[in-house]
Amino acid sequence: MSETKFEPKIIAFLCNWCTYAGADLAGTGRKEYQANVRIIKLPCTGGIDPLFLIKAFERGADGILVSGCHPGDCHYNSGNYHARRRWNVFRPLLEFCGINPERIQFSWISAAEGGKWVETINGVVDAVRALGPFEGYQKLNTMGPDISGEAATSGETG
Amino acid sequence: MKIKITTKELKSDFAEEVKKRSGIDVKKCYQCGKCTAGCPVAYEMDYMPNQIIRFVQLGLKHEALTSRTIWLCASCITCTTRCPKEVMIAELMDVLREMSLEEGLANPLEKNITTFHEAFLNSVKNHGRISEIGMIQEYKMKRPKTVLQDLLVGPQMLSKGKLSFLPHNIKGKDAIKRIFEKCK
Amino acid sequence: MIEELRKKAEELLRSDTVKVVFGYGEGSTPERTRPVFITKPEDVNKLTWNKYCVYNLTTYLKRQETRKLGKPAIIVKGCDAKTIIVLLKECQIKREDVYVLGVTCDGVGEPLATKCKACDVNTPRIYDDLVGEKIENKEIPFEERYAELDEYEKLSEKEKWDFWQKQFAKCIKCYACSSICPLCFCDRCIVDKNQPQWIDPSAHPRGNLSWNVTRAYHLAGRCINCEECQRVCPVDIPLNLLNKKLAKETEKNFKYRSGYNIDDELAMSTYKEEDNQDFFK
Amino acid sequence: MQIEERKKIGYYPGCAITMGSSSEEYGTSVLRVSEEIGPELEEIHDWNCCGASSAHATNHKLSTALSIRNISLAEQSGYKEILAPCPMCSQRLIISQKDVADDEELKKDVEDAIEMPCDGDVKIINYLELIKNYCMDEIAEKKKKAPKDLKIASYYGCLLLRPPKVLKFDDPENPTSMEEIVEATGATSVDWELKTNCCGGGFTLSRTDVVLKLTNDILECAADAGADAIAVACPMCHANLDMRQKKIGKEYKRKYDIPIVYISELIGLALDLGPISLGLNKHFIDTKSVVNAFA
Amino acid sequence: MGKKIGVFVCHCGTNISATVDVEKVAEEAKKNNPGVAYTTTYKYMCSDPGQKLLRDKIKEEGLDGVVVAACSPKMHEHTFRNAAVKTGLNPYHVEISNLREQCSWVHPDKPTGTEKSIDLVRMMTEKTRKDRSLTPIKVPVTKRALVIGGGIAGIQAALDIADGGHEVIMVEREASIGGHMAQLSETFPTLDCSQCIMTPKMVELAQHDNIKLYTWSEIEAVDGYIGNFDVKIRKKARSVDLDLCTGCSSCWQVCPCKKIKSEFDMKLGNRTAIYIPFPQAIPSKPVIDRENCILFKDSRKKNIKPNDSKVCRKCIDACPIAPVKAIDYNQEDEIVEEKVGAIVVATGFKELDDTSMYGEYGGGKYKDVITGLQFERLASASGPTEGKIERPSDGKEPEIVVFIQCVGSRDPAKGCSYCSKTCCMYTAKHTMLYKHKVHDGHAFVFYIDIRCAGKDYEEFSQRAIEEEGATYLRGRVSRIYKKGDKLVVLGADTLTGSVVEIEADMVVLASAMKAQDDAEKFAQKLSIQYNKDKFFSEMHPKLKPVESSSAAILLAGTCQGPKDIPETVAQAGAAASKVLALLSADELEREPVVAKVDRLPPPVFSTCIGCFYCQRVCPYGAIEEEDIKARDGSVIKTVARVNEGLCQGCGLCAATCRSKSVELAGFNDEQVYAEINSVEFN
Repeated sequence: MSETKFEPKIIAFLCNWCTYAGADLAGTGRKEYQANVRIIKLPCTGGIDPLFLIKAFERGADGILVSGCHPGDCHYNSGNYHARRRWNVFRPLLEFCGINPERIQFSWISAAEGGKWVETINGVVDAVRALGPFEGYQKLNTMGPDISGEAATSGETG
Repeated sequence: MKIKITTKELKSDFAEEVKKRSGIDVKKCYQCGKCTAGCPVAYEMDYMPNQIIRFVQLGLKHEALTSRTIWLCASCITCTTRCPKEVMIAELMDVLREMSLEEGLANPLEKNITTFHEAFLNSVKNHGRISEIGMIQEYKMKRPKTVLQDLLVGPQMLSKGKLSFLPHNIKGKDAIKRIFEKCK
Repeated sequence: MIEELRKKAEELLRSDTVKVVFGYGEGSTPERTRPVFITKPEDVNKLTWNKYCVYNLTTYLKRQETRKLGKPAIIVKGCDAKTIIVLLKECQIKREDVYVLGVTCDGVGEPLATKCKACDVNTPRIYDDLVGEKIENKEIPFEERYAELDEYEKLSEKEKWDFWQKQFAKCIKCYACSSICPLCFCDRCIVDKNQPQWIDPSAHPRGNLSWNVTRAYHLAGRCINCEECQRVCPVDIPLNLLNKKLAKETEKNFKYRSGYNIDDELAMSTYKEEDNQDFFK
Repeated sequence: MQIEERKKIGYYPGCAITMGSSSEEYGTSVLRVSEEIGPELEEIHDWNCCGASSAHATNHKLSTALSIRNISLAEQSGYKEILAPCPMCSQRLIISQKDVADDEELKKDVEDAIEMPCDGDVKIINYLELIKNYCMDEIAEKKKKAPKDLKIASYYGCLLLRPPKVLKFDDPENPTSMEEIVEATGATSVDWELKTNCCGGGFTLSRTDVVLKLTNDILECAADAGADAIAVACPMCHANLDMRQKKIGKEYKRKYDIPIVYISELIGLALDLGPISLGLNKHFIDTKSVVNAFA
Repeated sequence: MGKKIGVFVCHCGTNISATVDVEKVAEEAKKNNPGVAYTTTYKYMCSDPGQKLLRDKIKEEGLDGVVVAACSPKMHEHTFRNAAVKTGLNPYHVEISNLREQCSWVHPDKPTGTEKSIDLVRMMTEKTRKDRSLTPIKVPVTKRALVIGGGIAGIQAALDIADGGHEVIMVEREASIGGHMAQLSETFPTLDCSQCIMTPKMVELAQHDNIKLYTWSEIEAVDGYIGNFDVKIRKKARSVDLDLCTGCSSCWQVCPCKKIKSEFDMKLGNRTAIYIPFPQAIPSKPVIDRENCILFKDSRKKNIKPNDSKVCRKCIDACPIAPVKAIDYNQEDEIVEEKVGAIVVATGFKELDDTSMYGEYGGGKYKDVITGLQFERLASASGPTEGKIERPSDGKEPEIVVFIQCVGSRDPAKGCSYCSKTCCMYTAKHTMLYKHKVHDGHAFVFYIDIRCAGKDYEEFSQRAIEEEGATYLRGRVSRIYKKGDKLVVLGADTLTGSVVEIEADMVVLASAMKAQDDAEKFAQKLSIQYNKDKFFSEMHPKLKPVESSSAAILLAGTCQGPKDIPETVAQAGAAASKVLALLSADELEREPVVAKVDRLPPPVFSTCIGCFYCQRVCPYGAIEEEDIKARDGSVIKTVARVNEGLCQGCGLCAATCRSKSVELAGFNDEQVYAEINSVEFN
């Protein structure tokens, strides 16, 4: 990551039917947005295991977006409802551990909402840019237990 | 401008009147504006040519007959030539001018033009042909403001023998007079 | 009460209703107890009951070696009994394959264990037979039950982060927490899955965060707050704070309390159309 | 073509190009040229003004009657064709002829007004038509001089071409007949854009401002196209472009010195007829450059 | 040993290459990535030579994994996978990097776009490395089709499918089929009578051996998947036994409730409580409107069984059928189940009811401000006025009628930005019908644009102006207010730049075509996508205009967007042909994107510990319990198993499984992990 200007790294987990198609629509509409996002397509947000998000942070993401069909519109009827439950507990857990909830956002974006995709992704990028790099997580060393508790002080918070 | 349409207003159908006189059916016009686009004088007009047609379509007689546009039309017939719906716009202007005069609605701002026409026709009426000097004299007398125009051109023409003082009178002078009478 | 326990145990073994009784036995010192597995009626005197019976015997329901002993009768406090409900819901035991010997309890541990501070299950909510004076279970308000969390929730983002980093940094990945947990019954824990290796097994801050967060999440809507994980943690990570936080969220968002009602749908296997979604854009 | 085959054609000069009128040189040159290469023209007896725009702009019946009178006179003299070199006249005559043909009532009124019948099918032709129909071979035969690179912009204006459905002469948007004649004289014709634009015609006195603007556009375009001179076949166009050229230059800050020559004059020069006899001395803008080109 | 992966970067003409340095992307894909054995770029990968290139290279270079960096996988994933199959490579080793829709088209800055592209390609390369061969799942086909909606679209589709030799179930929620077309008087641009061309089709449908018709019925639920749908249909209580009833009309002639506003006549006419919607109704057998029937009102009040109410029994008494009357007051809703292999959705549109939003036009306050459909009923010979143009308020023949176009269309402020497409034409038609019936009447039309894109359409609307003398005014109407018995219409004519005030006798609003009120709920029942206006979305705006987002569910008519009759019929025919194609096969292939629970050698057998969370979350009941038994037959453990036939591949189970013992083919753990792990953010 260049020291010159901080460009947030966003990983987005999208469902194939709604938001991914919405992002495509933004494309066909030539709607410009910030290029900081990397999209991972899954059939349904219901198929997103929180481990994916943890991995994304470990991998160096500064922010994460999870987006799928509006309630009721799930191609698989209830996938997004189950997902919603998951995030209802996972998000507070991360927050409790000192991870800024702005770094992990959720939205409903339908296949027809190219505009909303652009708004949302720009919103996430801007929010995370304001927070700065997720050094707290990125600086967690992989050198083994740090008895002195260095990790604590070294970890600027996200 | 405000157009008021009630059952009464609808009785007098301007468009019909125009059609009777000239055979021109303004209903055909779909207001594409090509006539205006190609009109060399449009820039000087108070209403665009297509608007004049619009007036007729909507029965706005007064607006049409008092416009300066009808007088500014140079009868170059570019409009008619290019009209996709074959509306004879230039010819329509003739009818409107005619009606405008009949109803005494000719726009005073274009008096130069109407006076010129008068002067021109008077000359024809009197001699059967145009006596340019006579016509110009009459015109300038009636439109004093224009006296100074072409001060140089006149004499030059004379010097080149392009203006003769004696009018060309034709033998059938009286026949012409009668034509004017009958065509009042 | 101890006598009553021993009597019941003896009956059960004699009548061959069960093949083994999971219970508490005298420890090396008075303030210690140890789990005992009584298979012969004549051994029932090894059973004891006192305020040092802190731990949750239900964890032995998942262990192969103890399973081998055949149908058990298991002595459960109100808190432990909640595990039984979850295990039943999660198809880990069949009701008829376990005899629940409930004991009423007004608190264990010296000093009193935190889990007892806001106890509303002095009398187990499920049992085949109850030993001890029936105690009317109190109604304890939501806030009070999770009061323990308040001071931590109040912390600033950075303070939270620093606090937990300090805690997780200590983790040596001994997995005592999961092996003791009666609800961590997977044959293969996710940390042991190496294709792909979602969680780094070696004990370093990054791996530790992933592990501890995942462990807690996997207990979301399931943990019944027996606090065994925290008790056995050799480096004293307050693991139960995480569990409790999740319990709080599940209750707040889904009106669900794990282990309280056998008829409730498991929180994380169902949904309601009106579930909270304030944080969705 | 043989002399004896030549037929007489009724000649309708109209007011503007008769001797002692503003555009007499047009008339002069037309007659001079036809003396050389025919066909024989015979002035219609006692013709009258067609009424021009002033009549049709204000009184349809009058304008028709005035025009038709001339046609009837021609009929009576037994002409099958009338040449009206002035496009205003030819246009008025043709339109009037059509109007009475289409409108029985109008026909009656007109006949009543002019006290003559009008039913013949005299054909009215403009000057370009005359040349193209009768004189191209002659020009080729009798051409004496070819100008060395004399670039001519052929300017038609309105009345020769419009309304096309009535006049039925050449392509209204991209006419070529005048160019063909220009080429026949040995001059080269330049390709330019405004050859069918309006010069303001009848407004020359009443709305000089308009005329100045329109003519400036035309001169500018021709000049930019590299024309040495502009050929015309219409007295009004000529008047507006020639007499007002200096004024236009002043008005629009551009110095023009473009001779405006009648197509008939060009032909004349090619036939080596004397410039004076063609009225080339009567122009406001000196025509020397053109004359010399033929030297 | 790692895979040999080929990366093919498409220029897409200049769609991609204009803002992405494709050459750089290609070479970066190779850089420090031993797995990538071959990279190239090509102008149009989807073109025939493009696909040939792909096939040739797979063979020449012996590639066993392919990444095509091109447009969205939704466009050409299929294309490229098919190309791969021809070389013998399993199609599921082909992945698409979305460089167009999600990069070149949205990031105009070339360096940025290029960097992102490099990342996107790497992500897919890594995923591909983990791709496994999958074989499509064969599923049987139920050779019957369901057509939802009995308007012209549904009727056409049903007839075409039935004529193709397959059984068709048609479900219509009204008492008769016919839909909106049956309400129209004449149709543009030919002015032939709607009834005359509609009724024969309705009869044909009713008599068709292959068509089973459910009227007064609604779709309750749709389960299953391509080739195998289970449909629950609610037959609403009609109170009339269709088998017994002969439609003799005795009942509705005696019905005392005669003042009920007829829906078919757009509330301009009346009907009885037991009624058939219109004379040519199919079936021409009545239904009892339980809301308005006094007997049912009474039974509700007294809260007794309808049949026990005694207030009015006129209809049943009049019913000549014996011994059992054809009328049954106690009839109740009935749920029937049907199995079908494909579904045509033809649920049509709803005319905007102006009352809701156009206060400035009276918002329904003025009797003589009517909608387009109401005018159709006025003009229709079978209508409440037998085709006489009379204004609703006082039956007076209107001398001046003002038609207002784009009411509810092209009006974003009123939440309706689209063009309803048919109004220009039907308004022109209305002016003609009016002038034909009221010769000295005057028709004024306020319009923004006149849109007549269709065969003979422009000529038609010009005819309205030139021959029928309708006066068109270019501008919207701002306000209508009452003045005596006149309606003063305040509009504009932008061509003259003037305000226009017309004292009209009647105003006709060309009201928009909107989606049905329950379109959203309905779409959710079928799990198909819909757009912001609640019109159902086609799979691809150009290349798949009749396919919905769900396999074997097709769209016909105005439920997909505003359309006129010819267009609707054409689309219905297209939908039918798709259905026929589907039903022509005995077996269909389904994407093998399904979940799988792991199986291991003893003593583990499977890492699944049978907590069955997966079973609880599965929307399709695709998870079964399997006992793993020892030789002696004793159960060692009970674990989960996925029924591939039922699994739709959402991955819910996989995400719910704590031990990750369930995986979703095509999106398995390693693939997703590889994708996440390969994100580098250059």
